[in-house]
Formats: sequence, structure tokens, C-alpha cells
Amino acid sequence: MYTDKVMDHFSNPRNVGEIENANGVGEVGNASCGDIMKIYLQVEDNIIKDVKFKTFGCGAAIATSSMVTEMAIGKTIEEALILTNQAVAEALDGLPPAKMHCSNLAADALHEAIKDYKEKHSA
Amino acid sequence: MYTDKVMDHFSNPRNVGEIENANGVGEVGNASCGDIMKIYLQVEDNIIKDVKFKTFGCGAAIATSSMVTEMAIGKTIEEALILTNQAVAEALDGLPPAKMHCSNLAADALHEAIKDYKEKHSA
Amino acid sequence: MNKIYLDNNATTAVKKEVLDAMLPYFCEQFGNPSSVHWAGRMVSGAIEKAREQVADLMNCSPAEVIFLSCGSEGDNHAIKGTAEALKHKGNHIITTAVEHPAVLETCAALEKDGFEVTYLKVDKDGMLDLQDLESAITDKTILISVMWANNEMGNIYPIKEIGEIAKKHKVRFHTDAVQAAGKIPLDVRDANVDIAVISGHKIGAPKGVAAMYLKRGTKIGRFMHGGHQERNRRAGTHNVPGIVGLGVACELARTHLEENYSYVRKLRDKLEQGILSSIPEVKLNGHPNPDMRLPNTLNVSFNYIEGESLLLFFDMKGIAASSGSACTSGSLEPSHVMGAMGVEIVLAHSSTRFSLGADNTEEEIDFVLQELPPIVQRLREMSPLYNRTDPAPLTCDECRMVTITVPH
Amino acid sequence: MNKIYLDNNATTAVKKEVLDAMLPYFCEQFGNPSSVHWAGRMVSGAIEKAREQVADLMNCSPAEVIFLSCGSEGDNHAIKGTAEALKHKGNHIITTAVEHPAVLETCAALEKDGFEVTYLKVDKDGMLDLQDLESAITDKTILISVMWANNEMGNIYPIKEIGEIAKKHKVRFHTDAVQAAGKIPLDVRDANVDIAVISGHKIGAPKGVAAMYLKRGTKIGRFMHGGHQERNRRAGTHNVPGIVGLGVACELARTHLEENYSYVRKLRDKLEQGILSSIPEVKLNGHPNPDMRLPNTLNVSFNYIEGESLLLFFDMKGIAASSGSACTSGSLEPSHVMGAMGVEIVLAHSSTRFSLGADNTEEEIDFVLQELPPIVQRLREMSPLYNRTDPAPLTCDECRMVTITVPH
Ligand SMILES: Cc1ncc(COP(=O)(O)O)c(C=O)c1O
Ligand SMILES: Cc1ncc(COP(=O)(O)O)c(C=O)c1O
Repeated sequence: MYTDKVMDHFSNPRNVGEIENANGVGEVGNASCGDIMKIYLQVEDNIIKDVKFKTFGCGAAIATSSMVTEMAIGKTIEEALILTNQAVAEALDGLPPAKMHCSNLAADALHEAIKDYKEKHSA
Repeated sequence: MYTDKVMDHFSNPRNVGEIENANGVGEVGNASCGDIMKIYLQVEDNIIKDVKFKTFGCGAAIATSSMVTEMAIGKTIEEALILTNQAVAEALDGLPPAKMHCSNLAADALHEAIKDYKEKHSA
Repeated sequence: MNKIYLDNNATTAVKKEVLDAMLPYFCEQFGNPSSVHWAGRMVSGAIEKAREQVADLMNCSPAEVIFLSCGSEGDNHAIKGTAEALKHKGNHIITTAVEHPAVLETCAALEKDGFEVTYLKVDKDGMLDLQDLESAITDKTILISVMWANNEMGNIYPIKEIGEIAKKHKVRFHTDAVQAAGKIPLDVRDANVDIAVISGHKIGAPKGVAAMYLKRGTKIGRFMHGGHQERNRRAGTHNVPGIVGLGVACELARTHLEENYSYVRKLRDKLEQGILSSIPEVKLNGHPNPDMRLPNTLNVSFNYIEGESLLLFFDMKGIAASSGSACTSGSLEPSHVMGAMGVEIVLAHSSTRFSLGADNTEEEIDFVLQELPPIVQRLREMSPLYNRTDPAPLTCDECRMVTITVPH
Repeated sequence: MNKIYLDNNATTAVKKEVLDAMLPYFCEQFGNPSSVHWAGRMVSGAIEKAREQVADLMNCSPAEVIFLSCGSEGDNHAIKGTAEALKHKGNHIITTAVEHPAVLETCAALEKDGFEVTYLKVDKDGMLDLQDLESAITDKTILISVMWANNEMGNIYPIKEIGEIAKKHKVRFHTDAVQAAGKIPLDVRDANVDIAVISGHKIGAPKGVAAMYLKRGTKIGRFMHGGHQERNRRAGTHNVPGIVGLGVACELARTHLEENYSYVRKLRDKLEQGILSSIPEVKLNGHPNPDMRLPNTLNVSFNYIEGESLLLFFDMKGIAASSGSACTSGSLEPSHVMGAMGVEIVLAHSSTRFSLGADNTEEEIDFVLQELPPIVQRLREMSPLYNRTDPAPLTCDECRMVTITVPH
């Protein structure tokens, strides 16, 4: 049911973990649905230098998390903010229809982390 | 579904036909049910000398007709009158349950023929 | 003794290619297609391929195909599911007097629940009057159910014309295409059909599998409640080998349709003309124009002889056919199809169906034509109705009483 | 890579003996058993033999066996057919919160038609309180439906005791025996059961065939309307090869029952103890006493990890298992069985079922026990719930909203 790209990112997820002194952290989803994604950011000079994730969820949830970290690294936060869940799914050559809803939230988690970064650094 | 005996009597029915100067004729059944049995008798000195039948009906109807003629020949009419449909079915090693009702009327046809004989000869 | 199978409308042998395609799915690729792991993944692709093959035969999209267990399930699902989904709109169903019991008994069951059913009459050739159909439609009508072709005498109904009427009046249209599939082209889109049902074992797939075309967007109640298979439309673990077999059988049916039509038609026409010309007092049942019947079906009544006896005598020669007599209909009355065409009762009991397949040969037909006349003659000699002068007793209170619910 | 199949409660491979017995019935003995001729006669005996084999497994008379297409059909038929036949007596049905969807969704459908359904609660071990059951009975109760054993955690229910309660109160008793068949003894007479359902593909027969025990004299409405098959109790041409296969599978199940029980039980116990002793924070789901569960079933929750991910990682090692997570349940909520036992939501999403079969070996179990701990650890390291200090967000309005009808 999953594309080869999904299976690749799921079985060898990139950038798993936490960033100890992350300057932005975002979390979306909830345990009730079975999907929680947490993104840690290291932003320097408006550029995403490092991203890490932790995810509780199905294959699609882990693969989209992994993919979004790859897509975000090196981007400015403005560029990262226009990244969509849809774009992540496309970068994985698509997701099964049933997974498009709950498990495709990685870009949302990234945006939450950027929001958190902005809030902390607007002061 | 039929016993070997039924199939034998069905495929080689005994005593098929009419008796030209029958002194007793009986008919039971009807076209609506798909079973009509007609029995022709030649009675002499109270003894059934000859029986013949014609039957419109299924395998069971033809086999019971054939069997009843074999069973009746040589019997007195009193003996023939105590022959039952059940006895005919048993002589054939049984009939499928669905056939016990409509298609097992050969003894009735025989009794009708005897009744006809008696009516004609009571005068 | 040679065995000559002329009962393909009852069921067909599984085609060798079909069985070969099925075999890996019993012991090796045995997974449940709903499973996440290798055993499930291995087979879910096979199901989707079969879905395409079925869709191609009917000219619909694979997403419009639902797999089921038998044609009867399809008819139950179509009719009861429509009744449930549309009961707020109305309670009237139109069908015909010559449908298969899977349609008729389902309609009869709905009548007990307050639905009203119009059973359209057929003429002596078994055909419908489309004006009757159109004028039967009321603002309470939620379903028209007319079979694509009849199993007993093979009549083909004008599905495209009925589809137009249904569309014009915005009434849902279901067709039991169980006998039409594989014998004549089925284009559900062209014919404006909303629901169509086919059954595997009539087209060289195994028994125990069937499919339903459900036009996209057609709301229908569930028939089999339970799991989420078939996008929530049918419960029960997928019959994977059966479904694979159905797919292959549909593909074979589609690719060989024209070739089989003319081959089988030639044999059937030969049998038909042979019987009618060599045996007196035989009545052809169904439409007299052979174009209007399935190419493989011939139904004739051998007057004066009850059907089961005939079948058993044929059987002694290895010839397998079927009959509309009460003894073989499972009920206590002869075929409701013969009744609907006004065939008189003795002829109804005498009706015999020969249904051919692409495996039959011309030699087999020659053999049948040679064996039939003496059998018929012998049984006629045995019949008290043959050469009879006084009228035969016709009615039977008893069997009327125990008669079951199929309406006439 | 070795393939290790531990998902036998989802479906089983067809046994070789079963397939061998079926093979002649596809292309050679392909007749319709309702036919009068050789092709029909050839197979009707095979059906009756299978009926005896099924009857022997359940300890009933062959005349009490009805062949169907799947376990779901049996549950639908039993419940809807009883509702129809007994609606003049009452409109109350008692079942449990842990039944298969084939029972639960059927009951939910009847609720829409005015029936009242009591869903008995289970305790944290998944067991019923028989006093609850008895006091739920009212003078309107027409049916008690309790599964013989649960598919997800394997709990075996006290069918004999429930049968006594049902008998005492003269209420009909249906049991879904789909998972119990072949794993533990089924004696429907001893247990006072009125209707029991088994499904072929759970016991080494093919998908697409099932059977129902219907106690002599039990009045039941039809579910599948149509032809007169199965003495008027089920329409649709008999799935002859499937039925033959089911018969052989029942015979094998019966003759190997004890041997398979102890063999499979030993492997399951080893797996259970191995997992619980080598991996921390694992919760056993179902009855803690392994005697009270099916000998082949183990259900555990690996805390902090969502089930589908686990299954996919197992799958990379060739290990096939199943999960109660929402992602694999077909609905948007995790298993209703876990919910009914009060398993908390994360653990419900983490629940994993290993269901063994007689084909599994001790080496396979050793391999699984060696591969599991690192997989679990790796996924936990990836989980934002593992070693978490702040509480995890739990509720989701959206998924509650789109939730489907399975009651809890
Ligand atoms: C307990 C139980 N009942 C019913 C069913 C339904 O069986 P089937 O898939 O044959 O319809 C299953 C299997 O999925 C089951 O485990
Ligand atoms: C016209 C028609 N509809 C429905 C059916 C039922 O099909 P099945 O036996 O697959 O249930 C049949 C065959 O018996 C049929 O001929």
C-alpha cells in the first residue's frame, strides 16, 4: 500500500531524535487518533540549520516526519512556512487515501515549531 | 437420489400400456401436480390376472406404478386392497422424502381400479 | 459413455486458465488482503487486478465493482439495500414476473415490510411491454429491477431502453445480469444501469463468488453487516482465490465474446431446428426469434411427458439438461416463468432447457438429435395424456395449498 | 528471508489435504448439486459428506448444518433471522461489547429498526459477569448472542453456563464460534446452544465458505432470499469445492484437536513468557490465566508505539502479526475490544496480536523473541511519548466526529 519512498523513509527515518537546545519545538496530533508528531528546530540567521523529530504513529506518520525534516533543512523560515502537507506527501510519491487525513501532519508540526521559535524570539 | 430399485423400475418399467378390455380402470393424480397414474385391470375369479399402467410423472411416479403392477398380479382383490403406497415405496427400497407425497400414489390408483371393477360387477 | 453437458445456465465447469490462476491463492498466497504484512500485501494486488478485469467486462470503473459470494447475494443486496436507502422517497418497486427467485422472493419479503411491488406481465413469448413499464412508474417508485436475460428460456430484455425510461423518470435501475454475462455484451454505462449483478459459476469461474456493479454515487444500505471490506459495503473476509478466478473468467469472457457467441449460437440453432423438425408436438418456449434469446439457450416442451422423467432418460444417455417441471423446480408448482408466459400446465411440466457452452461440439448435438426422438416417443407411449380422448384432471387443491410464495 | 506467519486468527493457509479434496470439484465434478442429472448427482453426495464432517466437529446432526459464504453471513443470518422470526415475542437482544463487528454492526442495524440491544460490559480482563447477563434478561428478550472465543485477545467465554441461563429463561442462544472452532472443543448440544457459526478460512479451509448449526426446530427468518437450497434456508448455488474443503478441514480439526491444542499452546506460552520477561512496559491484554484464552492467541501492548509501525517493522523481518490500532482496524478508532476492557488509548493503539497455528515451529518463536526487543526499543526511541514528562495530548474532536457505528 505504501510507495517505495514511504517505505524507505519509514524504515530508515532521517533526523530522528531531539535537539537539546532547540530554539523552536512544535507538536501536533494526539494519542486518541494514534498520531503525535513533535519537531525540534535549530534556527540560525533565519535559516533552519537542524531539524529533528519524534513521532508516535503509523508508517505514513513516521515517513512524512522524516521527509519534512529533509525538506526543511537549509530553508529560510519563510520558505519552510510555505511547505504543505500535500507537498510532503507528493515528495513521498503519494500516500494511501486513508492516510492523507490523520497521518499527514508533518508540515503542520514544522509550522508549529517555527511559530514557537518566532514567539520565543520576537521578544 | 433414487435407489437402484427405483432406477431399475423407472428405466425398465414392467407392464406399461393398456388392457383393451379391462374390467377395471382407475386414475389418480392430476396434471397440475405433474403426476397422473392410470391403472388397467383384468380380474378373473376375484384374482388379478393382468395389470397395466400409464403414468405421466417423475421417476418416482413411473417406478411406483411399475412396482405396484408387479405386486398386484396374482393377488385376490382383497389382498390387493390392503396394499399401501407405503408398501410400494418400501418394495423400492424407499423414495426421497420430497417424493413420498405427490408421486407415491400407485396403490391409490390400483384401489381406484378395483373400485371401478367392483362397481361394474356388483350389478 | 460420453457425457454431454447441456446445462450451462445452471452452472459451468471452471475453466482451466481460471483454476490455474487461482491455485497459488489457497496454500501459498493465502493472506487476508486487509492485513498490513507480507501475507496481506501479497494478495491485495490480486484483488485489485480482478476488480479491473470485472470492470472491463461490464464497462465500468474498478471502484464501482463490489465482490460478493453469489448472484443471489447481489440481488438481495441491490433490492434490500435500495429499499433501505430510498425508503424516505417511496415504497414502490417495479419488477417482472419472470425474474429469478433471488429477485422475486426478495421483493416478496419487502412486500411484508410495507413495500409495494408491481410484477410486470410478459406476453406469450416472454417479452415485456415497455409502455406497461413506463406507466407503472409512480412518484413512489424507487427501483426498477429487470433481468438482462432470462435463465429459463433465454429471452434478452431491452435493457438500454429500460435504462432510458429509468433515467427519464429518475428511478434507480437494477439488472440481474447473471445469465447475460459472458454470453452477450454488457455495457452498463451505455445502458444507464445503476446496479448490475453477475455470478462467477455461470461464466467459468468457481461457485461462491460474484460481483456487483454499483454506479458511483449510488446510495445503498448494507446487506451483510460487519467488517469494513469493500470500502464498507460488504463484510466478510475476501474470497481471494474465488475473486482471482472471477477476474480471469471475466477477461476470458470479454476477449472471446464474439467468437463464443457465433460458435454456440450455431450449435444451438442446429439443436433447435433439429428438435422442432424431427419431433411432433413440441412447443418452443421463449421468443420465437432466436436473435432475441441468449445464443446458448433453447427451451422446449415435449408435450405429454413430465420433465424429470425426460431428464432421467436423457441422463441414461449421458445428456445433462434441466426442466421447469415441479419435480425439479424445488417447489410444488412448475416454473413460474412458464406460468407467466401462459404456457399451459402440462406443457410447463414438460419444459426442458438445453443450455450450451463453448465446450460443446457439433458431434454432441448430432448425438442428442439422434437419441431424443426415441426417448420422447417411449415416454409418450407410457403417458396417459398421449392420444387421450377424455379431458385430463387438472386441478389439485392440495398442491395449491402448500405452494410457496413466488408470485406469478 | 524466512516468513513467520503469526496471524492465524485473521486467516489461515488452506491445508494441503483440504485443497487436494477440493480439486476435483472445479473442472471435473463441477455440477450444480440441485440438478437431476449425472453432473448434479456426482456432487450432491460430496455436500452431504461434508455436512456430516461439520456436524461431527460441533456434535450436532447433519440436518442441523447450513452452508453459507462466510462467518459474517452466519452472524447476520442468526441475528436478523431471529429478530424476524421472534419479533412478535419481543424486541430485546443481549450481546457483549467485545463481539466481532459482524455481530455488533448487525445489532446496531436492528436498533435502527426498533430493537433494543444490551451490550454487556466486560471487566479489565475481558470477562463477562454472568449475573449481569441473567439480570439483563427481560420478558422481551428474544436472543442472547455471545461469542465462544474472542478474536482479538482470545478469551474463551463460559458458553455452557450461558447456555444454561438461556435455557432456564427460554431465550434463544447464538454463539459466534468462528475463532473457537478447531482450537477448543465445540459441543453445541452439551452447551445448549441454538445457533453457532463457524468460518472455513479460520481452520484451514478456503475463504468463501462457512457453516451454521441451527438446532432442529429453531424458527428463523431467511437472510438470503431466492432459491430453495439448504432446505429453503439459504439461496445461492452451493459452493461445492468450498463446502468439500470445509468438511475435510472440520474432520482434520476434530481428529487433531488435542494434539494441536498442546502443541500450539506450548509455543504461545513460550512467546508470552519470553516477551513479558524480556521487554519492559508491556501489557498483556485479555485474561491473565492462559487457560482462559485460546491456546494460540497472545495480545500484548508495547507501550509508546503505534501498532501499524510495529507491524511494519516486524514485517521487515518476515514476521506477520496484527494490531488493534486505528490504522489497522479499518475505522478511525482503535479496537473496540481494547476499549471495552478499559485499556487506555495509547495502549490500545499499541496492541499487537500474535495468533499461532500448528505450522509454527519453536525456532520461529525463538527468532521472534530475538528480533522483537530491538525493534520495540528502536520505535520507542522514536516516540515522543517515551520518557515523556509533560502529559500527551489525548483527545481529538475530529476523529470522534467521523467515528463509525461500532458501539462500545
Ligand atoms: C469472531 C469472529 N466472528 C466473525 C468473523 C467473520 O468471519 P468471515 O471473515 O468469515 O466473515 C471473524 C473473522 O474475521 C471472527 O474472528
Ligand atoms: C438469472 C439468475 N439470477 C440469479 C441467479 C443466482 O445466482 P447464484 O446461484 O450465484 O446465487 C441465477 C442462477 O441460479 C440466475 O440464473
